[in-house]
Amino acid sequence: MIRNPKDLQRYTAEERANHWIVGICFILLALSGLAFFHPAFYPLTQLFGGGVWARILHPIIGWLMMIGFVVMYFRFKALNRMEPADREWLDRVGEMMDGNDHNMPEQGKYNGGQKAMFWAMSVCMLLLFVSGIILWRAYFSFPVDVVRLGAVVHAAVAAIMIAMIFVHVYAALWVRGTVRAMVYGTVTRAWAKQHHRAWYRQVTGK
Amino acid sequence: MQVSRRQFFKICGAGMSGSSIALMGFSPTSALAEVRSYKLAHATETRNMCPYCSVSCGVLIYTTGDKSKNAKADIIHIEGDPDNPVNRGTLCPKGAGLMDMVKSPNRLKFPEVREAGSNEWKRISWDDAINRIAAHVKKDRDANLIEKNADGVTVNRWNTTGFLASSAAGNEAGYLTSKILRNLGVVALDTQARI
Amino acid sequence: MTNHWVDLKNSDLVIVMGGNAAEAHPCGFKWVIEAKKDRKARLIVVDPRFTRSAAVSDFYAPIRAGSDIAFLGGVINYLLSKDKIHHEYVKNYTNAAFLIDEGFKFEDGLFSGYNAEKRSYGKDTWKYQIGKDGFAMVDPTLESPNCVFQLMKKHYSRYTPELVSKTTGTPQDAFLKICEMMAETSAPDKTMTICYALGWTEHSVGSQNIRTMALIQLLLGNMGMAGGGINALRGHANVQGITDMCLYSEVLPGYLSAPTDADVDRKTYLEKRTPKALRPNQMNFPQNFPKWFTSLQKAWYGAAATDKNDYAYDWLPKKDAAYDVLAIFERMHQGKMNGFFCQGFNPLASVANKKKVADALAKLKFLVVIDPLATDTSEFWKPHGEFNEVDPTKVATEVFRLPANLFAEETASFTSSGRVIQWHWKAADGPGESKGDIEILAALFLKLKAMYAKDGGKLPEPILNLTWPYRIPAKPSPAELLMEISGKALGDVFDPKDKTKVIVKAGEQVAGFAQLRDDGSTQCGNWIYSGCWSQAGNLTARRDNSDPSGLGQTLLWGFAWPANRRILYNRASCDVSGKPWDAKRTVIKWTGTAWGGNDVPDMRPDAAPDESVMPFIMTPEGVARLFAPAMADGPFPEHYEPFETPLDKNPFHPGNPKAISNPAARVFKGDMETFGKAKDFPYVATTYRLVEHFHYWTKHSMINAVLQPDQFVEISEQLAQEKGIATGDKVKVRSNRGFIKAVAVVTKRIKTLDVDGKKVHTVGIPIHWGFKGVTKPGFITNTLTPFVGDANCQTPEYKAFLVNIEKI
Amino acid sequence: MALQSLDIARRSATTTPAPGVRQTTEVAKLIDVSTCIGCKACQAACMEWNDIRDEVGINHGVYDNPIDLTAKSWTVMRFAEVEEKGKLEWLIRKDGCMHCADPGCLKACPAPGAIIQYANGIVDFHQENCIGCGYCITGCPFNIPRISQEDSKAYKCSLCSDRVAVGQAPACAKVCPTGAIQFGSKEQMKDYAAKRIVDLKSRGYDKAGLYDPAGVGGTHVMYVLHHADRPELYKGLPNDPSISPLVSLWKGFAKPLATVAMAAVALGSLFHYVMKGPNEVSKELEDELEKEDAK
Repeated sequence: MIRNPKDLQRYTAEERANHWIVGICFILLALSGLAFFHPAFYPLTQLFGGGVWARILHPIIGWLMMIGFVVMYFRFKALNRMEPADREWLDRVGEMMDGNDHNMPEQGKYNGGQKAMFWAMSVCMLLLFVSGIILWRAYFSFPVDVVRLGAVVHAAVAAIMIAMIFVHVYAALWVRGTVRAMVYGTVTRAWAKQHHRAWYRQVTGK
Repeated sequence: MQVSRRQFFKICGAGMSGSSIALMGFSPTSALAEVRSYKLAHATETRNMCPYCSVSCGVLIYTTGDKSKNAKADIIHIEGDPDNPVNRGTLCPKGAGLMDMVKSPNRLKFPEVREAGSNEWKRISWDDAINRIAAHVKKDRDANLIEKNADGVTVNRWNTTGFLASSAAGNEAGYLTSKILRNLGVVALDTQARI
Repeated sequence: MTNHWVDLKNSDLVIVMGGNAAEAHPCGFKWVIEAKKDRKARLIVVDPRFTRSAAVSDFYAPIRAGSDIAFLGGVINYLLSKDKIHHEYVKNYTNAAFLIDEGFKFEDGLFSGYNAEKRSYGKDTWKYQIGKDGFAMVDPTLESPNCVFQLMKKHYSRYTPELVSKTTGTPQDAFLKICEMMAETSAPDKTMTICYALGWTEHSVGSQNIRTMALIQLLLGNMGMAGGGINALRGHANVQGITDMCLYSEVLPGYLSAPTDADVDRKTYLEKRTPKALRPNQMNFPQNFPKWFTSLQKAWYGAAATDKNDYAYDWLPKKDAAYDVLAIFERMHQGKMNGFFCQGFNPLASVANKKKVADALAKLKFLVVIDPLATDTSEFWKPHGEFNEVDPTKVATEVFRLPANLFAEETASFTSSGRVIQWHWKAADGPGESKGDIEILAALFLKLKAMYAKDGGKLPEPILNLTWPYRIPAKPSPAELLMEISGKALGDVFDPKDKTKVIVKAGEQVAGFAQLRDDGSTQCGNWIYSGCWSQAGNLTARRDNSDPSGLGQTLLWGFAWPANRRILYNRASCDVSGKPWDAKRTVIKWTGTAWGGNDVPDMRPDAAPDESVMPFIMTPEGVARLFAPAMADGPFPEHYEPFETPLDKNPFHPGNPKAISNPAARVFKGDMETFGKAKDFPYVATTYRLVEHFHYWTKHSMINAVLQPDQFVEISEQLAQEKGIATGDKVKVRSNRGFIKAVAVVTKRIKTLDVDGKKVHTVGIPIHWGFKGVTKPGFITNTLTPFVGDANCQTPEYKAFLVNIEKI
Repeated sequence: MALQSLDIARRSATTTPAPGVRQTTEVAKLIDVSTCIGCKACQAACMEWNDIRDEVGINHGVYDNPIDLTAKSWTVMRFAEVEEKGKLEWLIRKDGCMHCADPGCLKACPAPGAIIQYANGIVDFHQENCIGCGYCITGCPFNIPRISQEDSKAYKCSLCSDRVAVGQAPACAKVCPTGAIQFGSKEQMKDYAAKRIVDLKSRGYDKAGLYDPAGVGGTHVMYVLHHADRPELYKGLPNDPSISPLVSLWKGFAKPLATVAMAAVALGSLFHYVMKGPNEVSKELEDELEKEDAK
């Protein structure tokens, strides 16, 4: 069902499914990971059937997320190439945050912030994956010093990642009309024209 | 108020965890710590001795049950006897592993025979075993016991059947073995003590 | 042990040689550690390998396996030439002053009287000069060239440090350092103890290895002292008790030498065994032999033994030849035996030359194995891959396997190496249908008795008349048997000094061997155990571990034979006047009226010092023998090479091929050919136990299998390099009798020795594996060992033979 | 009332303090390496008492067996042949949990109550609470805990807490034939060690000393070493062990810091929204587009 035939298609069904697989995995991983990270969060393991299940499931979900993310990475890699306009956008991100986006440079499908987020997440994902493997005692055995480093990296990167995801989610909520892009796949023309004018012009030809 | 770095982090930690709990409505499950219960609490203790080397360490054997009629005594643990003046409760790795000797999968449980030329054991009853062995013994003794030597001296020896005696049997079994064998006329008799 | 386990803590210097106490007797070895901790004692280890004992020693020296007499003879030479001996002790308590027959000689490696044909000595010249008074002649100045002291000095003067080092491979400085440390204990208040075991006995010169050390201990005055003595660390839990019960052909219970064809009647038999004192006033304790023997006969035949029938003397079998385990297997191998019983004994694994043993067993009509475990011997006929290659269809032996009980399933007494008899109680039933040894033997005997009663047969009398006073005939109780062993009065026993005074009433248990009689009024199954179950009850079950002397004597714990004495020859711990050599470690002392103190005196209690009753009461001369004619291979120990030696000569007698190896050791026909030569088998092998295992038992115990799972051999880094072997490699070790395969442990703890100008490598071979067990299956180590024994007691030479080794 | 039969000092992944009013004696096991003969009686007694049987392995060309600690071998002997200046020493060390006063395992453990430190100093694993993550291994400066292949739980020496709780010595200490393992109050053990060190110095071991590393707050399993200056000679006994700085970082201030940071981002977003309002598409644009459509 299309709400308004004139709305613009921003994400295909595959892209949306892909995103949500990664997203759900991430939420589960964050919940179970936090449980191991700080005793205050340990009761979160109950969501998974207890501590042992949380420990068993966490790396398996991690694999799923990693696979999902790799696909997503190749889907969106090209669109996230940094350009001079993006840098300018990033320089002026303060104005944006302030709610004043009138003077922001014209943006393509993704703005500088989104692109930066994309690359930061890619790096974090890679680090989480590698350090996660190191920590996965059920199947791997690494020298204890490597494991210790892995533990710190995994925890630190996970914390950064969780913070970034907060920002990512908040940004989607804050910028009204965004969430539907990942839900229905479409955005309004006005939304596109306001936030991603270059992309708007490209898809509408105007 | 002076706050050291360590204290600062503690405060941060406590503050954060407190706030997180409040935020999320969770509280840690209380963990009950209990040591493994003492397995000998009601076991029966029997004073015995290690059967290996001749330091002859005292051991305490712990069995299940309280010697009541229907409770079968089963050895669950063996450790050194602290009263024994020689070992004072200590044991070597052999003594410390005694339970696995008593419970070895290679313990014999019933009499068996391997017939001439056969490639297998056959279970037999104690009666069959004793009867067959006694028949062998009597036949050989009656055939080969030497009553007098070439000089006509009474010697009464039987040297075609031999016996190697255990050095792990008790004095009583050893004495009885000696008493029986000498009086059957056995001279081909030796013990582990030799080697 | 002349002393006992706990007494090791009273020592100032502990020698571990010819044994590895830490490995084989860790709990006894604790008392060595205590001596180190509390007395500042030092520990010396001399061994071909740097052992677990060496790991906690103060000084270690390597030695070539089979050269101990050379080493110890060198020590004797050091002590005598540097005059580091305990003069008073040597003069009074040994036969140093005794004059020896003028004809006694030692020339070119052989003592006088050697018969090469028979490989034995005639001992006509190995004797004391006897004076007109019938006593042995002595020279208290020790200066006569024919006194034992001078003969000994001359004999060992050849054992120079240079020759010792050349023969043993022990560096000279290490040897001299040990001499110096030992010599310090010649001070009257210093003691040295020796812990030895099968590292000395399992040689063709085994008995003489021990005697050499005994000579040193006598020269240093360490016998009878707390913290001194000669301590054989024995093998099995009750090997001492079974030895005491004399389950071997040479002797009857209590070491009463067994009758032979020459002992035509009881009178002849007793006369030969009842010696006369060789010096005035001596106790000459063996003069009581008839009392012990008669009491044994009464125990066995009861009313059927009377003075009319020589107490049934004829019923005892007379021995015509050697029947030690090697001789038995030799006879079996020759097809001269039909039946064989193995009671808790695994000869296939534990007797030398496995192939010969297996071939011998295959010639039997029947074999009965009585054991708690499925032993290798019981399956000698069964193929177990390369570990036991055999065709069962070709083995006609009928094999019975009877399940016996283990210690935990029996009430019994065991005698420790320290001669302490201790009672233990049954904890649980054995598995399945298993039975105790007593019950099994009783069942067999009662069956035979019934058959002889019904059908008759050859010589039924001893079977039908054997006393069997047990309440449940099929199950004689351990208590009944120990009471029989300890002895009781059959009629009233009177005080020899006052014939009207009854000291034991008829039917009562005797208090000790002093109450035994040769008139049939007492019975005693084993005189040395006499008193262990007196009227006071079962003394072996006593559990009062109080130790008022602090010496660890614990006289109220169990019962030590003889007479509850804990340190043998303890009279020698005092000077002639009865004052202890070291008052801080008083074992006994003369109190003015009697001997007393912290042990049961090894002396007539009222023998005042001025009566000159000497401490070694079991010899007719009352003193210890530096010169011992009873030995088969020489009154003084002499170094001979093992039968398989890496050398082509005896460095002590390079010119005499007859004196390379022990000239008096027995070698069976055909066995000489099975000895390997150094050119084919260049490496010295020695076999031994590991702490994690007990012989061939614990390979059946899971815990022990985990601790030491897999067969290995040990070699030096040098040999490993020469043969291209890395640690963990699989190797094949061959002797002239067979091979084994094992993992190589390459270690710094075995060193290549420099012997007589040659590099000699040692291959260490632990013994514990076989084809039955829960450990990884392995080869039987005794596949490799030679079938030759010690000249005196025929203990096989497991500790020094030749092998070759290669990587596979 | 908790079920504990020993008083608890600390438990893993628990931020509130354990009941700490009762004062019990601090216990310790002292391993006098200079009197150890490496007989493995301690290994046997450990297996027997704790009802664990490891695999029957193979010989690796050394005396060590099992070759390493496992979930079923809580203690192993480690043999080192050291030859210096022509003198050979066979240094044999019983390896196993050191029961640190500041246990890295407990610090790293995420499962509440899986690791308990009792007031007497014993650090014990409670497998029913263990989730099998292996963080204890990561946290341990001595490389001791092992995860079982069978149940994925971590195991190690419990210092026979069940025996100590009823007043007995641990199985290994009781069994030790040469008395190389002693057990008592920590104070007694230090006194005993001092005597042993005097004896060793008199035998030429000038560097003899006690191994009770301060880096982990001291341990409740201590060693008397003849070469206390070089613990690494004893098959790699750590010279100056402490909880790895990485582990301290990870389970130390990273924990609150990261939690604060994450919370800050979350709260920051909330306040941003509240203060700045949503970022909506401007009305002008919408109107503009509507006009276009109307054309």
